[in-house]
Amino acid sequence: SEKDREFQEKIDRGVRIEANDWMPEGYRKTLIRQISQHAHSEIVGQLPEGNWITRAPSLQRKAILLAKVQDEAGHGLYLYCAAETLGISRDEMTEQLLSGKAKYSSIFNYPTLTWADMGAVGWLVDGAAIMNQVPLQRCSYGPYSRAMIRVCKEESFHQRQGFDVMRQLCEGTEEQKAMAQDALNRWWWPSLMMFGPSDKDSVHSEQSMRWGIKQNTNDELRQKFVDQTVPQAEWLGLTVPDPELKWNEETGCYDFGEPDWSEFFEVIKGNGPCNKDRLAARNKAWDDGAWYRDGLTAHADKQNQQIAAE
Amino acid sequence: SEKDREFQEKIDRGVRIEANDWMPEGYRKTLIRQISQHAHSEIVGQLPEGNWITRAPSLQRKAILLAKVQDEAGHGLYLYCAAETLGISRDEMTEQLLSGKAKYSSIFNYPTLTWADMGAVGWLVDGAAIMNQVPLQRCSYGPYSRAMIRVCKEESFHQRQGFDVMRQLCEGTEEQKAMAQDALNRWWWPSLMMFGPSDKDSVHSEQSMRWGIKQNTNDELRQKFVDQTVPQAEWLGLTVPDPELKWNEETGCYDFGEPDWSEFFEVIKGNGPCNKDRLAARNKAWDDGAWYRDGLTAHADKQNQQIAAE
Amino acid sequence: MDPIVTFCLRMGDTTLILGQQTAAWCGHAPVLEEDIAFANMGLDLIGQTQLWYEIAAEAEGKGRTPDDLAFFRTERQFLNAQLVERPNTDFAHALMRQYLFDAWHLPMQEALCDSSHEAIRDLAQKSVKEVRYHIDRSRDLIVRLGDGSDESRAKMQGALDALWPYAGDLMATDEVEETLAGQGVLPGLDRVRRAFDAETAATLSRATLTIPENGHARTGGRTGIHTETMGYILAEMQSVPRTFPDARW
Amino acid sequence: MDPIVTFCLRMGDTTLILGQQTAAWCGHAPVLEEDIAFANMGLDLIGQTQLWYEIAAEAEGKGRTPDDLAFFRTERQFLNAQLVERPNTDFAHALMRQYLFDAWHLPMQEALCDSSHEAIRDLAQKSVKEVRYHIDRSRDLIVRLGDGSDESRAKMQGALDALWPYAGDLMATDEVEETLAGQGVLPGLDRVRRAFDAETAATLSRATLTIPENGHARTGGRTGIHTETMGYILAEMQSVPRTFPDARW
Repeated sequence: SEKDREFQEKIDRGVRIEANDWMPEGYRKTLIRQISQHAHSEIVGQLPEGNWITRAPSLQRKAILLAKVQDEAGHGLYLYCAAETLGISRDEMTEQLLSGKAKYSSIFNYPTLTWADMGAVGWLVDGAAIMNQVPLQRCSYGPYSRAMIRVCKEESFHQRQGFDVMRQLCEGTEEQKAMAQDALNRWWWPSLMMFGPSDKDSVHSEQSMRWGIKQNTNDELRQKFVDQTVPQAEWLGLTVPDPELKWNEETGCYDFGEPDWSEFFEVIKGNGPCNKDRLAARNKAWDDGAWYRDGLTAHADKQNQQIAAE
Repeated sequence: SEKDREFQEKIDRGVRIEANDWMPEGYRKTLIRQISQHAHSEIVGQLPEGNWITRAPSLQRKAILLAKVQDEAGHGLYLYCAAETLGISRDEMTEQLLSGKAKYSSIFNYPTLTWADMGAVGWLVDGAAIMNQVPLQRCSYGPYSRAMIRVCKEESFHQRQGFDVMRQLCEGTEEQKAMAQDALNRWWWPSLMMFGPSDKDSVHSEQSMRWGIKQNTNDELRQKFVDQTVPQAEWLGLTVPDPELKWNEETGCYDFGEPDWSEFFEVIKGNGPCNKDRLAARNKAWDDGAWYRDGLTAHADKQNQQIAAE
Repeated sequence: MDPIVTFCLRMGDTTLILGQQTAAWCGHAPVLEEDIAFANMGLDLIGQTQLWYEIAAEAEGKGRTPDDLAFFRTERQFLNAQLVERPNTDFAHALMRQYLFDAWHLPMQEALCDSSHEAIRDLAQKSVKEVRYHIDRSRDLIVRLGDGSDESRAKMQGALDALWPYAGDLMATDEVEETLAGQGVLPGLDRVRRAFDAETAATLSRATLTIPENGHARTGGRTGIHTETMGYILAEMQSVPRTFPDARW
Repeated sequence: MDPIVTFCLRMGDTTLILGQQTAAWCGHAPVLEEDIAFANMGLDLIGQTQLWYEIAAEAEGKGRTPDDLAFFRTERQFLNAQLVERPNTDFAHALMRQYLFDAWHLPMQEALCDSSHEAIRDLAQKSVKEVRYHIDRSRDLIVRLGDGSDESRAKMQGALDALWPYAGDLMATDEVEETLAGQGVLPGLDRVRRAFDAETAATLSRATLTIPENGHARTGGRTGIHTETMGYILAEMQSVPRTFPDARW
């Protein structure tokens, strides 16, 4: 339609779309899906790292981890707000998460098994997330773009903290170094999968790129991540668990192996190591907290009635 | 009355009273109160020691402690059965415990704070319990007497195990020895209080002795406990935390200080360190288990209906 | 690592962690008889653990004691099946976890009664009676509570849904088991799985419970990959020896 | 022990254990805003702990670091008030525990702003703003949830009944506090108790909650006597450093 064409022209000229502007239903739906998934990922993402707050091995590390998990909750909050500008409520989104209808990043369905995972998650998972998120700062939808600018600033801080946990372990005892290597072994492939399947298998990519919601292909971002991370692993003295990994003089990039996509699709389907535990934890928090939310509502109602009566 | 006199003569001749024999209401009530309190003590007594099963520092100690707590539950079972012969049901007794109406031994309202408490509880608390219980093997009521014969055999085994935990600690590192001394310091006075207030302040003593339910005064038993325990403490190299403790050549017994009876009565009133936690734990177990008990009943009903229909 | 050591650790770690979880119910079970039964099962499991660790320690030959193995290894060194580390969410979970374990444990111990390894054979012959008693008890409860009230059925079905994916980890095998099977140390492994399938199909059907469709998806415990509950179990279990590493108890 | 060391450990242990308990709610609170608020309070409390431990370590002069104090002492050496170790039974308990703590913590920090001990005065002046923010938040929630629905009132009253007996342990004093009061290190201790009583009387009344009659019966934390929850908190908190005693993190 005419409106669609005008909309596309705006996008092409780099004009930001704002909440009250007209937009195609597909654009709105795509954004709601993507932003709410991203928000849910932040919420569920509290759990694997929250798992180590009470066991952080120094007061300083405990404080840093706590601040990080707090930031994640904060990101969830910005992102829910950004999604709400598109006409969906936080309660609706919460319901979709708790019922299992909405997705969140698959990476959070892996368990955090040792303290080194706090390093690996920060370094690799936040590293991959940033790779995905940096281009989203230029997303065509204004509220999302602005939320991402805040998010990215904090995420890159988190990634440096994660790397620092790894550095300390790698400079530590033999046991600590082994713990770091073990964490890299377990988190490497799931991190590569965070960019999604190869573009040829990706469902939404093409339209999203045309709409300025997506700026790079999954494979481009994955390559960039590998090229950035491998030298860091070398600096740490760790071995990336990929026998096919090799510097390619011609392309100026690393060649690397194919992740096990059957595992990826199993996790997406709900059969990852922690899918059930993650949803159970969020549902328990929500159900156990019903009295709290109802109590605050009851109090507010009383206050309103009193004001009305005066 | 004539019957009362005959009953008293039986007692005096040392004839055991059995469940179907005539007995005065006061005798029945006293026994129900005493046996059910004793049963409740075994049940609640699972908690302070149960608290260390998952943290026992060796496999052997873990097994011994687990066996001990299991024995306590078993004692609870015999004793509930003995009380049931007097015409009260286990459910009634359970209800009395859970509502706080029935008492149990005050000692179980003290917390177990270190592994050494597993030694001190076995050595002192079981030691005092045996002192109280050995005469009950000759109690005039047959079912109680027979239950106590079984109980006493196991308790003296527990006491030796507790002493062995202390011995190992006292032969161990400085920290272990300090842990043992600390446990003795905390458990000494509450153990002395287990014999109840001085006889002049004890409500039920006189009639119970006449009825052959009680054989010794509280003060006699307490003296016996002190005389037995002090040399054991010396053998261990530990100091009994009583500045007034002194060997008395004339009496051939130890003189010792007065326990803080105001603390005793506070604990009895429900203000001991763990009264609320103990009752809360038992109530939670009972409430959380309702579905289990109801489920078994429902299954039994189905089976009975099926049999009836055939 | 000598496959005998690995295998004995897989067995002993599994009985230890289940014993630990079982014992935590003492004083907190729905009826006094269950307090006693859970203590009793815990005792048997801890006893079996000591036997497995003795064989492991002996085969390893590094002078480690069973207590060293229990209290001074880290999570990634524990080789128990993930099933037994699943939390004591409620008593239905505890019963179902025990039943699924027993349904594997009995045919496993029966198979080991014919092991070519003397110490393992002795252990199995010694403990198989305990194990038979355990499954008789847990099978009976699964049936009565599954086919009980609506609430008890729902609870048992919920526990089955949660735990079934972990049951496969009990039967997971790799080159360790294959090597030992080849030596006759571990005879009749194929029969263990068939026995498990037959036992659970029959019992769960009598209990009017439905076996979930997603299968035995979760494995990894046998190579030291655990779930997030495991770290907390070890932190608690090992706390005293870790705090006083020079002490003897 | 130098009374300064004892006092700073009493303060730092109290903020550490509360911070630990508070932080455990991250990701598990009833609304996202509470996840954030509890993380934030936990952060402030951990930060204050570091400051208290620095003063304690310096006064002690044995070269121990704040991390040594947090991770390598045993339960009987921890001097926190018993209130803060009470369990995270539910969110009502967590809120009430926080409120009772805040109602003491604010007047305590205000008093310490006039301490004759420079480091303590600096600490108090630095953290009093955080503490004021905490009580504003927790007071508001106590009132809204106490005077909320029937269920929320019952939950808050239950939490108050359970926790009130432990509040006195915050204000328990012995010769340590008396010595420091005499030196002006700890000025206006009498005012702290009055402020606590006035704050709680006013707020709990607005919240339509009833203060239990049995008073502040439970004390002992300040001399290392704890409740049975404490051992589990420490086992978890100290597990990694205890497992790898030679490591730096």
